Amino acid sequence: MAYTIKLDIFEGPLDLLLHLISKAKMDIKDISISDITQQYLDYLGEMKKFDIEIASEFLVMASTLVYIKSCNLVPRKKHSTDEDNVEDDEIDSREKLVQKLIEYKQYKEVGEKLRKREIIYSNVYYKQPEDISLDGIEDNLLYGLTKYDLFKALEKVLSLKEDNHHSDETKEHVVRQDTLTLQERSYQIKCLLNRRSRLSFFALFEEHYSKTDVIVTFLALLNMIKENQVELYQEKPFDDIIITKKRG
Amino acid sequence: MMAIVENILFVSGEAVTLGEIAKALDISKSAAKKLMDNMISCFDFERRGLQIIKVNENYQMATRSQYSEYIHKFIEPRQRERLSKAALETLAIIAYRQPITRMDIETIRGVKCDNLLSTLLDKGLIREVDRLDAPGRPILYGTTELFLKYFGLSSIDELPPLDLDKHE
Amino acid sequence: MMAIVENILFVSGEAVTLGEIAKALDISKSAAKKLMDNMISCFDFERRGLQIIKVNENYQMATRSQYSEYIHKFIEPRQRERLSKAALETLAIIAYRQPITRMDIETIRGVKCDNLLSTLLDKGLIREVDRLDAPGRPILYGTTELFLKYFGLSSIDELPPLDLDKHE
Repeated sequence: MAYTIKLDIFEGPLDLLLHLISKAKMDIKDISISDITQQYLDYLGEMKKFDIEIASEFLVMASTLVYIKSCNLVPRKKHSTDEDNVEDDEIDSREKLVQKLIEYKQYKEVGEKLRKREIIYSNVYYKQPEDISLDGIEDNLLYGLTKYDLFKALEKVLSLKEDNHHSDETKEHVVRQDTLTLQERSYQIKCLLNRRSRLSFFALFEEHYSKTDVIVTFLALLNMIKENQVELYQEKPFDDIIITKKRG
Repeated sequence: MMAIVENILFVSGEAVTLGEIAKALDISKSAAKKLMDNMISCFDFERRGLQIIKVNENYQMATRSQYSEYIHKFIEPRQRERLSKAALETLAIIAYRQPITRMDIETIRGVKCDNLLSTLLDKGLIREVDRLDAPGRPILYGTTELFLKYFGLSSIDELPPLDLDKHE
Repeated sequence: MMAIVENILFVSGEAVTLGEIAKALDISKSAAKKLMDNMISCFDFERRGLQIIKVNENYQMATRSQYSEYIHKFIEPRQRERLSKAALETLAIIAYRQPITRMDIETIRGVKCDNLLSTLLDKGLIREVDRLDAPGRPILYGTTELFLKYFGLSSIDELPPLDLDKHE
């Protein structure tokens, strides 16, 4: 679709006008309304030829331009209050348009500067917060919270998930730490041992686990041995390790 | 003291407020501010690999963009969608003119922008700051901290000056 | 080069292997090793707040133990806030979606939650209700009577209805 390409180039009638002005190497404050009007209309005609839907804002601007241009052409007579108004109006409209163009141009330029900053700062990365568990802060975990807080919390989570891909774009890149902690792993093993008397070390990795997870699991087991919670034995080197709950 | 703050910023990962720094160090906020200003230039002066980014009175440790090429070798760069030209223009208008109504933005840009505004709101780059005390009580928009961070500005005053006075 | 490694270690958050460093910098492993040794002493010599820890051939950026007191002072209020927010979210998901596996909770929240689940289990707010008939037989979690009591509900149906169509 050709038209989206063309329309994307110009963000609106002011954008188009600025383009035409700079193409004609005119000074904004000193634009030739009749020249610019002609070019503007030509451009709209071009759009029409390509069957492009012309946004109403472009047409409004066209009529403003034509109006200012026509005022220039009308011979001015003095002593008539009506025509005085027309003249004032004409100067006024032209002046207003110039002001608008100047103001818009400034923001357009700032927009370009912001683009440069956007590119630089999209390459700045942050890190994930450290996961430090402190004793004692789990008390009063949910103090004073009601069922509505619960409801709101879920709503928020779900809506976050919905525009996950959106927020991912705007938020800074976050690097995820995806490992089990020692504490979590110990807990899992304890739960499993409550259900079965013997566990196979290998069987602890039925789901896909990373190398770090294996190390964590091993450390968790060592810790549990130290705390007299489990016993391990191995038939021969490189064989499976059997984990049992320590009695007593 | 800087070493302590370095540890705190590292552990936090996220932005840390001046108040939190002052409290952790048991110093006044103004002393903390001086320390942080010092620390930022120190990191720059010593050409450290990392930098400290300041957004309003929040501080965060971050990588430097010039090393992004290497970082991307190490972690998967997530493709971030760039803002459109129209969105940037609109943001610029809001940034300089805040608080501002949709109508005023549209007058300046010469085109409708409701869609754009809702995109910018969704992205968290702008927010509704108030309502105008006028018929219909139109919403007044302003920029957010995320806006500052997104463009690496430490405060709204860091925007390039506009010479509007010259023209108005 | 050290600055690049500093960025990589920071972004990683975890231990980085010598091989990864060598690859990112496009140098040999032995050159990378020399660099890292150098970097470790450099961080110590300059009395940086952070240190680089070497475990076998893995390197990690870390805080220094002498600052732990300050780190704790800083982190405590944050952790508390984060924990309760995260706990509430997790509870909400379990309450509305029970029975549910850890994996499903994590998919919804987008973050790991094993720690939280064990806290909630300890507190008696959730329990293991069953196991899913799937590989690994993952645990299915549900809420407890204490949960109902805690939130003043006489049954789980009393939770405010969720507009599911809107979200799913």
